[in-house]
Amino acid sequence: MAISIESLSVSRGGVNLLQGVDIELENGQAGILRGPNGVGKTTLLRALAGLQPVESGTIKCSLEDICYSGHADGVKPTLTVQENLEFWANIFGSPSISEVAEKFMITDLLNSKVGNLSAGQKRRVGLARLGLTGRQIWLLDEPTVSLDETSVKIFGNIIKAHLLEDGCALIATHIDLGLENKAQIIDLLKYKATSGKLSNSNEAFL
Amino acid sequence: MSFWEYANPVKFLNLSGALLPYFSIFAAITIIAGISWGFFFTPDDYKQGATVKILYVHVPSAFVAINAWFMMLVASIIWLVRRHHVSALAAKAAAPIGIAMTIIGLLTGALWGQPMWGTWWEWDPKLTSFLILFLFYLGYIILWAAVEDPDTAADLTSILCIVGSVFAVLSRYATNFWNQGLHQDASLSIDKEEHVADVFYYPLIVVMAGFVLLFVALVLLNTRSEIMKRRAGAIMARSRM
Amino acid sequence: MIALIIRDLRISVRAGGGFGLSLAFFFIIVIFFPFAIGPDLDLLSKVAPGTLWVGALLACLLSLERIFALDFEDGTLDLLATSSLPLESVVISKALVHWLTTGLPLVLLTPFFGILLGLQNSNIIFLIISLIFGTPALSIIGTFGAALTAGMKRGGLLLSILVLPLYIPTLIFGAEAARRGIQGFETQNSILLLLGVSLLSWAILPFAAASVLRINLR
Amino acid sequence: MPDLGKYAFHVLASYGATGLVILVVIIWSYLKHERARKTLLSIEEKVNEK
Repeated sequence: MAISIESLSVSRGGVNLLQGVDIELENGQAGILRGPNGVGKTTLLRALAGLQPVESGTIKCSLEDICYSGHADGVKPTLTVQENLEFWANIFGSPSISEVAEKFMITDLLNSKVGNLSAGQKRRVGLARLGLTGRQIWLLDEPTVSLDETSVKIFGNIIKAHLLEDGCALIATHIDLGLENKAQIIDLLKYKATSGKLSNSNEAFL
Repeated sequence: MSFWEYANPVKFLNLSGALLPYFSIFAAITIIAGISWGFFFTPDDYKQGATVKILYVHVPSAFVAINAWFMMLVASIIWLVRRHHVSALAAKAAAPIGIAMTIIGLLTGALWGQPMWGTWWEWDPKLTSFLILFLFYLGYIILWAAVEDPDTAADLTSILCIVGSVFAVLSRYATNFWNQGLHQDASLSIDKEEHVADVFYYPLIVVMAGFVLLFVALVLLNTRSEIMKRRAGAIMARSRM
Repeated sequence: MIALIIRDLRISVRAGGGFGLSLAFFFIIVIFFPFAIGPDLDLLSKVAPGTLWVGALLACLLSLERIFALDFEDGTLDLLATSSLPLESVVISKALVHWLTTGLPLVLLTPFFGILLGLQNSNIIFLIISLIFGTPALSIIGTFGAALTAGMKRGGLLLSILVLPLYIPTLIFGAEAARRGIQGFETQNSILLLLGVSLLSWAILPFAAASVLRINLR
Repeated sequence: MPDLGKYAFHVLASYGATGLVILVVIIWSYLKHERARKTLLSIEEKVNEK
C-alpha cells in the first residue's frame, strides 16, 4: 500500500473541512481528488505532505517518499531553467537533469531565464522538479493550471509512465488526464464535515 | 481532580469569575494599607530625605514588571508543550499589564533620579534595562496584534517570548558591563531589599504583595476577556456554516 | 545545503537581487553623520565606532525582509519544507548567505569608512575585529525575525520592531569592544562576550527560526 | 500628612503617575471585559433563538 489514510479530519481557518476521509492507493495507482472549490483539496494535500497538522485520524505513508507540488512553482525568475533544475536536483540528490528535461519537453528551454518564459512553460519547469526528486508518491495540487492541451496530454503521459514504474500520485484536478483505469476518482464532497463542526482549537471554547 | 482541568476555557471562566472579586478586594486592601503605612508612618531616610517614599511605588512596580515577563515565559512554555489555550491567552493578557508596570517603573525611576542624581534620566544599567524590557514587551504585544489566526499568533509569540527572554538576560548583563553602575545605591537596587532598613522594608513587602494581587486580578480579568472573545468567535463560526 | 547557498548567492548578484543595496545604504549613513555633526574630525573619530556599528546594524536590517519573503511567495519554502533538507539547515544557509552578501562586505569596507570618520589606521583594526565577530550574530538574529514575519503582508516594519531589541546585546558588546580598543583600553573581555553572543545566537536560533517557519507555513 | 520638604513634587508626582497608570489599566481592562461579555451574551442569545 502506497498511501493509506484512515478517518482523517482536517481543518482550515478554524473550521473543520473534511472528516472521516478514507483513501487507499496502491503502487501504480493514481487518485484524482474532485470536489467544488473550498471543499478542502489543498488542505488535504498539504496535510499529507506534513505541512499542516491534522485534527485526527491516521496517515500511513512515509514522508520521505512524498513529493508535494502546490499552486506556486518554486522557480526563480532570475535564474535559468538549467540553474533552477540543478538546484532541486542537488537538494534531492538526483543527478541527471537532461533526462528529466527531455521527459518534460523543456530541453530547448534549458538556457533561457525563467523570467522570460510563458506561464505554461514556467509551469512545466516547476513540474519537472517532480521527475528530479525520484520520489514515489506525487501530491499534485492543480498541476495543469496554465498548461495548454498538448502540454496536458504530455503531462498525462508522464504521470502514466510514473505509475507504470510503480509510482503513485494523488492529484487535485478538474481535467481529465487520460489515466483511464489506473485512476481512482475520489469525490471529497462525501467527506465534507457536518455543518457546525469547528477545528479542535475552536471547539475547546464551546 | 487535576489542576489542568482548569485549562478548559469554560471551566476557567467559571472559576476565574468566582475568584476575581476576592483578588480585587484583597489587592485594593493590601495596596491601600501598605501605601498608607509607608507614606504616613515611616520616617524620612537620613540621606535621601522624603524621596525614600518613592520606594513604595517604584520597587513593587519594577518587581511586577519583571515577574510578569517571567510568568509569560512560563505560560508560553506550557502552551507550546501542553497546548492549553488558557495558558496562551493568559500570556497575552499579562503583557499589557507588564508594560504598564514597566512604564511606572521608568517614570518613578526618573522622578526619584532627578533629586538624587540631579538629572531626570541617567543611563544607569537598571533604568536602561527597564527601557529594554519595555521594547521587548512592545514587540511581543505588536506581534500578537499582527497575526490573524489565534493559534498561529500564540505559537509565534510563545517562541518570541522564549527567545526574547534569553536576549533580555543578555541585555541585562550587557548594560551592566557597558555602564558599570556609576550610581549603584543600595536602596535604589531592586534585588537588594536586605539593605533597606526594616522600617522601610515591612510596608514595602505589604505593597509588593498588593501589587502582585493586583497583577493576578488584572490577568484574570484580561484572560477572561480573551476567552470570551474566542468563544464568541467560535460560536459565530459555527452559526455561519 | 551548499546547493541552496549557491543558488541564493546567484540570485542575490543577479539583476534585482538586492546585493549592494545595503552597502549603499551603509555608505550614505556614514557620510550623513558628518553632515549632521559637523566636519570636526576629532569629534567624528570619537563617535565613529558607534556610528559605524549603528550603520552596519541598520544596513543589515534593511535586507532582512528579503530573506524569506520571496521564497515564501513563490512556494519554494513549501517545497524545501517537504524535501529531505531540514528547515534548520535552510535557516543556517539563509543566514550565511545574508552574512556573505551584507555582513562581510560591510566588514571589508570598514577601513574606508573609518578614514572618512577620522579614525587612525591603527584604530580601525578594532572596528574590523568587532564587526567580524558581531555581524554573524546580526545575520542569524535577523533571520529569526524574518522567519517570524514570513508570509505577513507589510511585515517590514514589524520585523524591525521585533529584531531591534534582540540586537541590543550584540550592539553593546560590539561597539564597546571597538570603543575600548580605540581609547587604548583592554578589549579582550568585550570581544569574548561579543563572540559568546554570536555563538549562542548561532547555536539556538536556527532551531527557533525553523519551528517558527513551520508554524508560518501551515 | 507628612512633611515632604523640598521633595514634595517628586514624591507626589510618583504616586500620582503610578495611580494614574494603574487606573488607566484597570479601566481599560474592565471596559474590554464588559465589551467582550456583552458581545458574547448577544451572540449566545442570537444562536439560541435560531
